[in-house]
Amino acid sequence: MTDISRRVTLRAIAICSTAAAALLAGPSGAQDDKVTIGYAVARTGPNATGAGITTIPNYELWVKTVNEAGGLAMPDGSRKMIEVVEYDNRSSNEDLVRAIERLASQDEVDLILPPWGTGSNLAVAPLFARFGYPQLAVTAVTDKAPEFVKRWDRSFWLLGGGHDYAKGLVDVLAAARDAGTINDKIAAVSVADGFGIDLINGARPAFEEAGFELVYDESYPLGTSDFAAILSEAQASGADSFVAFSYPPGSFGMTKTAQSMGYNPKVFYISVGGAFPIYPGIADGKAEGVMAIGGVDADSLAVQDYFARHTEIVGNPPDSWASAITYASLQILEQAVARVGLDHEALAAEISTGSFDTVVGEVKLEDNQLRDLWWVGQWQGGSFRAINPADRAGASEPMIPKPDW
Amino acid sequence: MKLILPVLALALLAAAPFALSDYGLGLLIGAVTYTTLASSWALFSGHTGYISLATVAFYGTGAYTVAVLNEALPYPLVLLAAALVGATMALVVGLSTLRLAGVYFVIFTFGLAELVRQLITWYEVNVTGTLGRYIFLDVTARGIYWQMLALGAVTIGLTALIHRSRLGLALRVIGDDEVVAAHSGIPLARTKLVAFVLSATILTLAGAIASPRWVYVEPAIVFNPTVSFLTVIMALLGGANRLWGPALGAVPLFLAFEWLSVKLPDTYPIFLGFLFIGVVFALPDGVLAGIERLRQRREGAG
Amino acid sequence: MFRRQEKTLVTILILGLVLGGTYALLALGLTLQYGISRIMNLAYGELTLAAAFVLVALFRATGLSPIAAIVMIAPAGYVVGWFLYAVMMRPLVARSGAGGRLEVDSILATFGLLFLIQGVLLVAFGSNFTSISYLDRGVSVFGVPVALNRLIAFAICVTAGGALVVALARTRWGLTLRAVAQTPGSAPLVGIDVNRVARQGFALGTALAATGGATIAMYQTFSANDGVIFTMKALVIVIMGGVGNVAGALAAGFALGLVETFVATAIDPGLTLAATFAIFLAVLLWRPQGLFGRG
Amino acid sequence: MTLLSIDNVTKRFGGLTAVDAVSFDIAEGEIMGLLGPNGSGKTTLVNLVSGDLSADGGRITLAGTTLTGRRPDQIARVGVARTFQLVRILPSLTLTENVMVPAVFGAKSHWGAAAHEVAQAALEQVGLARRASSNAGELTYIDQKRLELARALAAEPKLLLLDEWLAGLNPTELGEGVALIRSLADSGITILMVEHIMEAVRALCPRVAVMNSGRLIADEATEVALTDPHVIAAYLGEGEDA
Repeated sequence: MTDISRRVTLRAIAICSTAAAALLAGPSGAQDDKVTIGYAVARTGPNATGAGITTIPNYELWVKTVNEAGGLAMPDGSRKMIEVVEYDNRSSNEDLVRAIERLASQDEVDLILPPWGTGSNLAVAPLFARFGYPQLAVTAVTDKAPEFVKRWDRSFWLLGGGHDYAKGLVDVLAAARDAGTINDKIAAVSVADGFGIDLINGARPAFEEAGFELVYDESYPLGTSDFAAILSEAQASGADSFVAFSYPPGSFGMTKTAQSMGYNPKVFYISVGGAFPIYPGIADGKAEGVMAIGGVDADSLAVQDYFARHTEIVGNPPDSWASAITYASLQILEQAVARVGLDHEALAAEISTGSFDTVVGEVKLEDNQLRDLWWVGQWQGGSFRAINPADRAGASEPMIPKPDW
Repeated sequence: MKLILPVLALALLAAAPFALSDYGLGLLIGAVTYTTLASSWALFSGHTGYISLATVAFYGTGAYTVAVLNEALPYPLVLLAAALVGATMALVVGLSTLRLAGVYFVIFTFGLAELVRQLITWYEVNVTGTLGRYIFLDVTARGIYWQMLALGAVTIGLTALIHRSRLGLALRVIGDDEVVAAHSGIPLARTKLVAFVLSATILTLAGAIASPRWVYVEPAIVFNPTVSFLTVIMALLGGANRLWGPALGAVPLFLAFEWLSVKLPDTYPIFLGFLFIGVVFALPDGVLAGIERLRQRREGAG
Repeated sequence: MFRRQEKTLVTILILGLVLGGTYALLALGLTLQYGISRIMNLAYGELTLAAAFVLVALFRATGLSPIAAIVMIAPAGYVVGWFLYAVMMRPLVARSGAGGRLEVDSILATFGLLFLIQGVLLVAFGSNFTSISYLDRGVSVFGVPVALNRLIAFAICVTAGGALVVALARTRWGLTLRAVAQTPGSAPLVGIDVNRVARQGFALGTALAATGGATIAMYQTFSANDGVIFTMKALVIVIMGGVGNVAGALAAGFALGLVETFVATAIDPGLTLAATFAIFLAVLLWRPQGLFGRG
Repeated sequence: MTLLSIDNVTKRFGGLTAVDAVSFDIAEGEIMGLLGPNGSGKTTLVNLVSGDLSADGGRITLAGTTLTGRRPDQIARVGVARTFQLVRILPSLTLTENVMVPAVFGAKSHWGAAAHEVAQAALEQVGLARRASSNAGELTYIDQKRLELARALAAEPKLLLLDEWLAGLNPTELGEGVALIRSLADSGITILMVEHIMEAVRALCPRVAVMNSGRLIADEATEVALTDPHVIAAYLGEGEDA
């Protein structure tokens, strides 16, 4: 290296380290009259869509609601206003991990809310555990929740596992088949990522056990935008039921393609996205009878009230699967804080053992998991209603066959 | 004398975690990771001018190797396996592609990253039947940092050695004119291949070292094309054909990213876009060359 | 697999061609930009998306028919491309000289542009999935049901692409463009203003990107994060067709549509993208000048 | 003793036969001109010798070593150096580095001080030693040509291929150039030079080979060749083809 370039290098290093020092001196710590709550969500990148529909609006809605009521109630009856520290994780786990470290060690926030997505929640779980924060993971569908609870005892998994949803769907279809409404052939497609694979792996044995024949069973890569070929194969397969373990772009694309090619299976099931408020618009107003993952008790007053407030404050209705659970998770947190305060250990213990009154009803976690969930829902009369578990209070009757598009 | 400063800096950096918060450490890990990526990228591309967008193909493969093997093998062997996988992959890719030049090479490497991702996805879905994999290793953030720091130091040291070696000269000649290089007795294919494999092995190792921080790994997470783009931008920003150029591009840019995403979470891509365009226009040969030019001009005027 | 062989073959052909039409249209613009203006435009997909969003916004706000909107969006794309070239690309071209410099610079600058446009789209339209319902009903083509909006998109592609091929082959203007594309160095010797032609090429490419984006908005769901997918597909096709080769891009676009449909139908939908890239890489290695290039 | 032997060499581009069954030998220490109108295949033949192109038929040997089928870098290490019709320098390297390259990667594989010495000597030979540490990109055209020659010399070649190295020089420079080449020939290097400037050919080459449309039409003493009716016809015909 020449002499000049060495001096240049040194100076540049000096400038950089000054900049780094300035950057490290972040905002000052929490004050006593406030509760700081941090989250690192995907504002940009591939996860932004999911976070923007299910996670971020609920965080904002909840903070606004709590602050309008005078703040977060404490065990002593006082109220503290919530101050939010928010970062964009750019849909990258590396950035997400750093942001959580920042929230915990730099900003020293009182509580941290989890990010959107299974992979994201797993990536931050060790950090939540290390810093001691309770993690109320909602948007993470995983069959390994019991294992994770053992590994990270302050983690809570509120959305069930792939097998649960797959079994729920098989229940619905088996009942219809037994009633003679549909034949015993099923055409299934799944998106090739952790979620789709989990669901199809859960569904295959369940279908077989219930006496169904999977006449079409293929996976497609994330990012597929053209479904004409797949649906045309499914249509030709002779199955009465079309099942897609899919993500929003795929769920929407398949709906539109099925409509335009006049593919009218008696059961049309899609996964993530089917319960989104924009779905009826995507389906050109013909969503009636479409089944999808999740669901809400549409007749419950609490749910209706939640939908109305969400619509009023966020500007659009919530999705009918994970949104209400997300909001419920925040209510769990709120009520636990009101009972035991901000001490993380006590808080985790309370969340684990207490019972809470939320928009989805009375909630009590089993083994740190929410098991009282809706597995299958269906668009009926303009709202997305839960149809399975059929024996749970609030379940609607499935409508099979689905009316033609 | 020349060695004292870098060694001192390295010692200081190695001791830094004891004085820093977890977030400070996280920042250091990010900065060191990107310094390593940009430096090892520049090891091949800096002098030859072959812009490779396959960074994430190797980086992700490293992470995936760890995800597959972390329960089967002891950690050092996992790293070794990752290095071997990376080197083998680079050898195969290099043998078949290094005769492509210019934009064809750029696009090929871009496509390669996608192909690797699709093939791994397909394999996992159809053969193993699981897609997401877990990395439960007892590696702390500090452990990751020290490993990455060591890898970064090795990369820069190796680059310094190469700059002074026949290989370095050969790479520079290839970057200027391959025809002249060949007619001067430089075996083009072998030279490029050696540098490419070296660079790719380091990239793969970097991915392997970084992966325990993610815990959960799936192709969509580890083969994120942004990593490839960022690496290129950082190396070029600092000056890809200089020893400290990639580091000097990676550190400020990484911090700028972090700062922007904190201060302007909604609009930061817009500012970032302006930043890139600004860099291309204002510092065409990288920061180091830009500062030198400025200095020369001032000395010329004074 | 072979019990419905004949029907399957027809299905693959029809669906593949319709899909390929969109691909071809997208690739045309990129091949013009790279072939004539020497700009490797990584922000191409974002420009495409911007047009798609504009179409949706127009459709929702005013109920304007998408076909009428395309007639407005295409020239708007031309103007945007013209300015982009004049303001951003021209200085890079001017300082690059003959070396490989411009390739690197254009990749970097358009990468910045990618972020910029994506950021603007995110701020303006959010990150939600967007789509409109327009002529969503099916039409039977040789017994294969195809969405009407896709057929229209196909028709637009064939018309725009065909007109461009004819114009390039038959007109003086086309001859000039081709001359610059093939030998940028010697074009000035025969009195061609390379800068002007390059600007036209870039603007025309942007207009095609806009048209492509607008047609995509007619039938596909998209979000502000999808740009890179479009760029990638277009790149693959451009390379397969031979850089700067308009007819090649059209042919490769259709070929890719057919291949994807064939793999998805007859082999495994999971391998569709892998097949795309494998073919693309094979073409690069075997015939870097493109399947339809000379030499 | 024969150094370079070109035996029945053929190169086709698509339907065009650029070099058509050409054969001739060059003796060690000889300086030979290669003439012919534009497009007659001279540069293609040089490219075949240096390995830039591979022959479709025939055999080229250097002192008994077969060159056909080898890569340019292998041929360079056997002892063939060349200049290019359109001058090619390494613009981002210094003059010394430019010239060092073949010394380092050529037959002798010099490194360190030895490589510097060879480079310095070559630069002195062409008169560029004063500017050894400046960047090659800053040189004027004639100096670039000098640099290219110095680079070829630093390879310490057995055979030097000059492809219109004298083209584009003014009369003074041409005189210097001719003297420079003569001094090289005197030092024992065998030279094959493609050249259009007859004055230089007359001054330097006792013997020339003449090509037209890919074929060898003459291989004889320079004075004889330049009055050969075939050769004259080939050159006159050029006006119609071009």
